[in-house]
Amino acid sequence: MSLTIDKITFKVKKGIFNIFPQLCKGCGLCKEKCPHGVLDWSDELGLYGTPTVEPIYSEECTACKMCENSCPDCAIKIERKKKEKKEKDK
Amino acid sequence: MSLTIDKITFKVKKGIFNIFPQLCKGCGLCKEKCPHGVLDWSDELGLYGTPTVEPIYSEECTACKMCENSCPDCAIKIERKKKEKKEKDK
Amino acid sequence: MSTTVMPNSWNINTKPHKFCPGCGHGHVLRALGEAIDDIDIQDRTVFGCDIGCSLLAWDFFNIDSIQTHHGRTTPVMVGIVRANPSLIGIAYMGDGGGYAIGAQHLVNSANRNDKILVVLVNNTNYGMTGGQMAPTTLPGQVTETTPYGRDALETGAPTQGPELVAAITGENAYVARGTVSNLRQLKKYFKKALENVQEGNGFSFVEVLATCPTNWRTNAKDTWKFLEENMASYFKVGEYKVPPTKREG
Amino acid sequence: MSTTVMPNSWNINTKPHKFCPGCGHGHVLRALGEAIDDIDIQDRTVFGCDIGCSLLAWDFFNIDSIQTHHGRTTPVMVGIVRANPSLIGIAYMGDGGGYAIGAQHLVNSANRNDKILVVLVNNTNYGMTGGQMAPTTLPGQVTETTPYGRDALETGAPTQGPELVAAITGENAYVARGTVSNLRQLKKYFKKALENVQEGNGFSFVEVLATCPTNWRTNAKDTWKFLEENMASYFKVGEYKVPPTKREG
Amino acid sequence: MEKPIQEEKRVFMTGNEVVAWGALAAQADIMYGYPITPQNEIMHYWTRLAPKYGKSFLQTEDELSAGFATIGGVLAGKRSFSATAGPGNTLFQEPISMAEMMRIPMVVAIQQRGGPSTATVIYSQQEVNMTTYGGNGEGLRIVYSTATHQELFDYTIKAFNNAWKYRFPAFILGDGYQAKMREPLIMYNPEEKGIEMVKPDVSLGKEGVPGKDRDPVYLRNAYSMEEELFEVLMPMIEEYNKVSPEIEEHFSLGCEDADLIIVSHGIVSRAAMAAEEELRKEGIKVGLFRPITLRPFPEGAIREICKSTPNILIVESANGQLARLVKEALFGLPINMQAIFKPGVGITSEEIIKFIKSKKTEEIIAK
Amino acid sequence: MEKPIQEEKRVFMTGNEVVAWGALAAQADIMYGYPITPQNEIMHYWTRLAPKYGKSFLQTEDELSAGFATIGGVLAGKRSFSATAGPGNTLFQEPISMAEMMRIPMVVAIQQRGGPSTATVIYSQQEVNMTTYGGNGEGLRIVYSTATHQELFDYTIKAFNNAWKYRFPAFILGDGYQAKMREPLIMYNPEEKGIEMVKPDVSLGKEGVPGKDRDPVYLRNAYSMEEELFEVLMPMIEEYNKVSPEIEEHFSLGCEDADLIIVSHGIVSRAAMAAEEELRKEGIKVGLFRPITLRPFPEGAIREICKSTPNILIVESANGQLARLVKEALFGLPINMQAIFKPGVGITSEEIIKFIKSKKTEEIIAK
Amino acid sequence: MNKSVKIAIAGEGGQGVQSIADIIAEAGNEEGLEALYIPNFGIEQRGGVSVAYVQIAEKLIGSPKFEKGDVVVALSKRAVDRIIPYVGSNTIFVYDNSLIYIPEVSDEVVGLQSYETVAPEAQTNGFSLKEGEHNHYLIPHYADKVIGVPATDIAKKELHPRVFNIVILGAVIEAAGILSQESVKNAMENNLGSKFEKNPQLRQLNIDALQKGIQKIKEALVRS
Amino acid sequence: MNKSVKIAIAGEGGQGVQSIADIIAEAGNEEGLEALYIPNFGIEQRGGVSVAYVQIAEKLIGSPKFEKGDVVVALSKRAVDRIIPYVGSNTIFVYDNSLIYIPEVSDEVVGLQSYETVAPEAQTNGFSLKEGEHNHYLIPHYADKVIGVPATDIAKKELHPRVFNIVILGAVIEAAGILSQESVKNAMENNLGSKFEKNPQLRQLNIDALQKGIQKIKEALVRS
Ligand SMILES: Cc1ncc(C[n+]2csc(CCOP(=O)(O)OP(=O)(O)O)c2C)c(N)n1
Ligand SMILES: Cc1ncc(C[n+]2csc(CCOP(=O)(O)OP(=O)(O)O)c2C)c(N)n1
Ligand code: SF4
Ligand code: SF4
Ligand code: SF4
Ligand code: SF4
Ligand code: SF4
Ligand code: SF4
Ligand SMILES: [Mg+2]
Ligand SMILES: [Mg+2]
Repeated sequence: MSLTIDKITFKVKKGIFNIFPQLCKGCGLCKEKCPHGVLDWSDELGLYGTPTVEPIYSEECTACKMCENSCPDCAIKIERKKKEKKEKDK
Repeated sequence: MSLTIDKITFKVKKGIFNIFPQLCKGCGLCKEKCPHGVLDWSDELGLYGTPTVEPIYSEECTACKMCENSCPDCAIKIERKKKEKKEKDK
Repeated sequence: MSTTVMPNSWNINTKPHKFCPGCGHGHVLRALGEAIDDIDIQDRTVFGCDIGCSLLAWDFFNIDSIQTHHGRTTPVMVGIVRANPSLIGIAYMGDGGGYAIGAQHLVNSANRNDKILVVLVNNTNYGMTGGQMAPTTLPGQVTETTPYGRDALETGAPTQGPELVAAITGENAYVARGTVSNLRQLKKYFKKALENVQEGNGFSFVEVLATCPTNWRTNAKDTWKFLEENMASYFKVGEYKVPPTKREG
Repeated sequence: MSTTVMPNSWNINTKPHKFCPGCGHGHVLRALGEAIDDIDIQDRTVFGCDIGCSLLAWDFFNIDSIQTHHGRTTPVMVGIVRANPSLIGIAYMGDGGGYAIGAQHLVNSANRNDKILVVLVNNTNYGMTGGQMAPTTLPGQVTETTPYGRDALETGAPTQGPELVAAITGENAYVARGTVSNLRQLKKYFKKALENVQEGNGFSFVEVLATCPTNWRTNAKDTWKFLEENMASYFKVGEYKVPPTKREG
Repeated sequence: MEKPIQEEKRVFMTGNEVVAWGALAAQADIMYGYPITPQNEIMHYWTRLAPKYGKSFLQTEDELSAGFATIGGVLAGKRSFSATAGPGNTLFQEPISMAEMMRIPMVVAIQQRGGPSTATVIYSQQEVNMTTYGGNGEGLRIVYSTATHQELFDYTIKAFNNAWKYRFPAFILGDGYQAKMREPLIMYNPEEKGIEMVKPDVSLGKEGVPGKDRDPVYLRNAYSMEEELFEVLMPMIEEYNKVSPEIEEHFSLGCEDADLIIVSHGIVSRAAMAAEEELRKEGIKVGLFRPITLRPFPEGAIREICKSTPNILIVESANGQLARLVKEALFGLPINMQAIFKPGVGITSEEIIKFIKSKKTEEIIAK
Repeated sequence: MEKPIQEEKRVFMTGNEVVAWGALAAQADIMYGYPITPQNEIMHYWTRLAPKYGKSFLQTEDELSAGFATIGGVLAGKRSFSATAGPGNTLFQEPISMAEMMRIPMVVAIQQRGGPSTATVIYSQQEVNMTTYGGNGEGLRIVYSTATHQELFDYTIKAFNNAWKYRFPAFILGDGYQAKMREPLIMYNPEEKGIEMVKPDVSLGKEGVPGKDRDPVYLRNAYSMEEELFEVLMPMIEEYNKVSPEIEEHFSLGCEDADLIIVSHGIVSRAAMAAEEELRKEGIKVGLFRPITLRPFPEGAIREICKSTPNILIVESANGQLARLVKEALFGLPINMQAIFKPGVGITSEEIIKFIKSKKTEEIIAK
Repeated sequence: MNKSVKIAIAGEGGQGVQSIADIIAEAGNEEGLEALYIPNFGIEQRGGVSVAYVQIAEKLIGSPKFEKGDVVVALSKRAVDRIIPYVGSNTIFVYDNSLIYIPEVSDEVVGLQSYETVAPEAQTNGFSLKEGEHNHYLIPHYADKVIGVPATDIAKKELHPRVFNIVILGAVIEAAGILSQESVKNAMENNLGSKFEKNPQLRQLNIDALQKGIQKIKEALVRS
Repeated sequence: MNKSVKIAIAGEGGQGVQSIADIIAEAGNEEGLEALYIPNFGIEQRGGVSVAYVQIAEKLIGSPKFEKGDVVVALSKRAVDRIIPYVGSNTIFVYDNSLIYIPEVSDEVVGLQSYETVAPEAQTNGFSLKEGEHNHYLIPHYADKVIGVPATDIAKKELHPRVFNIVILGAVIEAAGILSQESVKNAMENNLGSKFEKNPQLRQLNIDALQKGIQKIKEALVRS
């Protein structure tokens, strides 16, 4: 319960993109699902020594959570910017 | 193949009613199915020593074969009168 | 020699058959025998019967026959026709054998579109073992294991077999439900089903509503009544799937 | 402590889980975990997993769990809830476990309207044993036992599970097919299904279309493609039976 | 709710009825079953009695389901049982192998019928191999072979108690004769007889929120490495071996001064007993050894007896299934063994007597 | 169509591949199977090879179906086989019991994995009880326990031949190690080696119209009376006993002057052989007895050997399943038995050597 | 000497064979003796020869079936064939010499006997044999005593066809000679009590039938 | 003395462990020796430590697994933990001292290894242990020789990352010392031939990798 899971945090346009390398198995499903091609392989290695992902085109990220929802390992967590959320999400 | 199966033959209105006592198990299904109440138990005994059936109201028999078709043991055989068959069957 | 109305494909030397007085199995096998006669496939047909009262038909026909295990007639017949596709396999079973212990075989054989005919005798109980509940037992029906009547809330509603099979078979399958109270219709179903197999077309399945006076504890009158009223109100007779080649009109 | 998006009902001590990279089981269990969280039944739920890759979930949840035999999770869960009806039993299995070796249990449990939830992960193959044909394998799909592609004429068309189950369950059953490519919808199905069990209403069945990149031999792109194009064209996502109490609008 | 059995009473009933009552007396909660002759009436009686005493019943779709559902009942913390025979027993080996591995105290009454395959629905002792050592395991089971209706009752109660005490699956091994015949016995409430009923405990669905109030329970039977399995199995096997002497039971008669010992089990031992008495009357010194537990087998007891009398006659309604157990138990001893094997048919005392008398003394008694 | 194997050749492959080729060499016509580790690759190879040589394959919905469909294939007059393991083998006991009763020459390759229950997918020798005596019958079966890939090939061919010759179901009993390991062997066309292939015959669907040109064939396994069954069973049992000496096979090494005989079967006997050689080098007189047929068990051979050397060490990857067969075979002889039982794990020659050296001479050799 | 008796009864399904056996066994139990009754049962439900075995003794009874009976009863032609193996030189063989009784299809008197048996062969043989052969049956004259009881006739003419089997019961009880009439009547009451309540006349009818059967054997044993 | 060698190789799934073992065994077979290769396999498909056992000998080989290897190879941290039991005092222990190599997810070089194994515990332990504990590994210094081969680095820098495992192959061959280069090359050809045909460059790359591996061990064995 009180495990520490390292996370790597990226500021993206509409929020924060967190990746937990110890959970990431490098399957690439998230990368393929991102509607804006935000993600690519990272130098950071995951659980099996495979590359994890990172938001390289972070300014394109709409914090839509498609990546989060397509990760079978719960290795991604998107936090939407509070303020912007209140704005029109268009 | 060359077995002799005894049959008992009754002339009925529209044909011939044959019963094979060695096949009849006395279930009564035929008797219940006859639309004209033609059949009743006979003194003749069947396979298990149970009564077989006979067309007691033979003049009511239309040779409709309902009894034949409802016997699970093929113990009844109805022969329709040839001539009458050519006539209107009403 | 006096001739009876027995189909040619019946083996007269083993008659009278071993079913109880008034047993619907006799009717079913008669319609089946007549259908076999009509399309003249006695020499190509292999008959398998299940454990259940169907086993009493192990020496019934003038057809090579095998009595298998409870629920396993389908795979045995599938095995035979896969090894020798020129044979027409008939798997003959009860509602317990087909819908309970052998349901995985029925479902998967139907799904694979195996070229066999499955004939399933629905008598709403386990006849051979003395009248326990079957998947087809009617709500409220008293059996040896539902002594206070089948409680559908506890044990479910009667299995609708042809409906189930039709839901998963492909378009070349033939699926029907007949009844021993209409032997002409039943024979017609069997003929279509057998032709469908003979033509290498598809899986064929015929459920037949049948009587079991012994375990129903019914006299002749109530036997017909249970079949034609109680059962018929649950189980709808008719064709559930007809392959394009067999459709009429 | 950094918090992830894992559902509360997941046991974080056993994560990362044991499924392959990109395996759909992870998605399914996430949606299921969220549904369990939402309706707050962690303490009443008992989770049973089959043999098949589902067994890798034997220590997945913060829920009492048992890993059973191949195809036998349904009867184990039925046994549990019959003995203690206050529990909510979830039987978690693959397409092989549910539609092949355990089909008799699925059919009869559905028919009996047992108060359990059956979750069946359809990945069109036998994952754990290295990718053989499953009842759900698509026509033409290459597997270890259909090395030249599945020939539907020989081995049939893919089993349509929810269609089959819906054909035999009573009106209180809940039957749906979801996909891991729509997790929100899947979660909604699970919630309805679990509520249906919780309310003692009826049998609930959810098939989920899921990925198996290992045996499909696909990269990420083709994995999604196979799921969303090939599979989706055969298996229609949606609700197949919704009990009156759960109908919307 | 009324107690099923209030006070001791003499009754006259069929064996199947006795098993149903025995299960009630043992406070069984739920039966899962699939019909098969000759055990059907256990279910028939149970379904009639169950509602009266707040008990449950489920008729499953096959024996696999009956077995696995019985396991489910046990996991939920209820005394759960089933009954089967013949091909049904064959199928039961799958769930039983899981119960063996996971230490699940399921109880199954087996009324042996003819084998192999469907054979007959009547009678045999041909399910000994399978009930003691069936499935892909090591036979960590408790098997009581009963001979009288009294024992059917007594050992049904004991099967529940020892299953839950030792956590090995337990079997009452009867047969079609015992199932269908009627004879008198005394029924009683075990607790009034001072028999302490072992309380079942809940495996799955315990109190509290798992992961919060307590650890979740994880049960499994699959292991990833050989060594893991070995480490799970060996303590189980050792424990089985350790408790075996506590579980083993046998009955013997006139073995002290016997020249020949008849070894038989179950209902056949009644014929053997009658034969023993008859032959004794004629001055022929015969003894009887009857294992009650076929698994664990009363090895110590039979070895002891056969050390002084190394001449045995095995009598069984099977082709040497008991004989195999006996040979194993008596391994290494110089024993002279004769046998009457009648697979699938009953054996009378007359036959046994005839057999013994037909042999030359040297053939049978090679001291 | 091309013959699968034209001329003798040395190959290097996994055991599962060997079984598939062995079946081809034996002119098997059709395989029915259900996936289970560690036998899967038998199916994988067969499905790749089958279409090339006009052979068939059917993947069934479970092992019950695989077994009964295999029976169907045999009835249609084709050499039919299947392959299974562990829990699959448990389920196979139902169809096998029918094959036993009806004299159906089905052939099944078994690659043993850990037990009981799901256990491991890897390896064991824990399916001996079940393969020799499983189900509700009397074990009228032929079981070949192989030790090398060469034997996997040879005995796959022999299993088909002897199944059809004697009409008892026949088994190739391998294990997960044999299944998955690669080693060399010589493949050949048996007919070119002078091995006469026993022709299968058609049971159902013979020529002619039944009832007209010939009698219909009626096959059954259910009998109405005990006596009927007995009359069917006894001749079968007698026949089995009669042909057993023809079927029995074993291998022995250095038993003539041995002080101690290691008894083991299957792949474990390779470790035993290595140990034997090693110990001999050190002057310790050890022999090896290895039953190749576990059923019928080479009783005569082992009794003969153990009469002069009554000290044996049983080594097996199970908890005494081989030991039970050996005890039965050696019944009545004064034998001193030691054992290494390692259920579900492999055994190395080092372990055997260590064990033997660790014992005092008196413990092991009590002449 | 120990009191003990072995009885085998065979008849057509529906003749009430199992019921007779059951009542005898229960009467034995009533008297505090060991009693064991076992029906023959087989694959089929109906249509076969039904056999029942009863033993009564002072000590625990050995095997439920036995080689030769002390009293062996046959109630139909086919039953004679079936039961002959149980007749030895010490056996009292009783048969219904008003053979064949015609049973009713639905045997209300003793309830459905759901484990009747028949060998399929036995059942079909008659038919596939040539004319004439069918009807042969052998009375085992090597028995100690062979007694014909015209139970069917008695029941039909003097009482009611339904109580035919109770006439036989009386005969068996007397031939066995170890049970008191009292306990037999009690057992009958247990067994048929609910029917007696519905139709009180039936009680007396049954008691009369029992007496007739007893009487017939008494006469026969005196004569011989 | 008999020529014989026992080799155990462990690495991450995807590192081509099974492929190396397979080639070695095949080379042994090529030379007419007895050769036995067995992979470790378990419940899971992916994500675990993969272990391969190879034995080559002149006579029929005993058990497929053994207690201590002559050559034991570990290609990742977890692999070291897993393989340590096979290291004895006569063992040559080879490890990749450019640990950890990053395997590609889809290992095209040697095909999918569908029977990789892992103990679920082994896999999850790392994570549920406290920080730091995870990364420990012990090189078994009690071995006869301990040789680090920077196969990953060599492959990456001098050749191509994909032939990393062939560098290891070369090292093992040399450490084992009973196989000729020729038969190893033939076995490689059998095993990878179809890939070489598609990409002829790959052949030379692999041969070079083999040489590098052989070389590294030669050097080490001379040094020590
Ligand atoms: C494996 C197995 N389980 C149970 C039985 C017992 N059994 C024989 S017939 C039967 C039920 C038969 O019912 P059904 O299939 O409906 O056929 P029916 O007799 O009603 O025609 C059962 C359960 C068996 N022979 N084998
Ligand atoms: C009785 C039995 N037969 C076969 C197996 C082998 N087996 C294990 S998993 C499996 C198939 C799994 O496929 P599926 O159910 O579709 O689950 P998946 O792995 O694809 O999620 C099989 C056949 C077994 N364990 N037990
Ligand atoms: S949140 Fe949406 S846009 Fe941002 S990386 Fe994820 S999928 Fe792409
Ligand atoms: S989907 Fe998850 S596991 Fe896969 S690459 Fe993305 S973050 Fe990693
Ligand atoms: S033929 Fe028709 S009318 Fe005549 S007796 Fe039969 S059913 Fe009745
Ligand atoms: S239906 Fe047939 S068997 Fe039944 S009474 Fe009529 S003729 Fe006889
Ligand atoms: S019990 Fe029922 S199904 Fe069976 S033979 Fe008798 S009437 Fe027919
Ligand atoms: S094999 Fe397929 S289903 Fe199994 S864990 Fe891997 S990806 Fe998932
Ligand atoms: Mg039925
Ligand atoms: Mg799957």
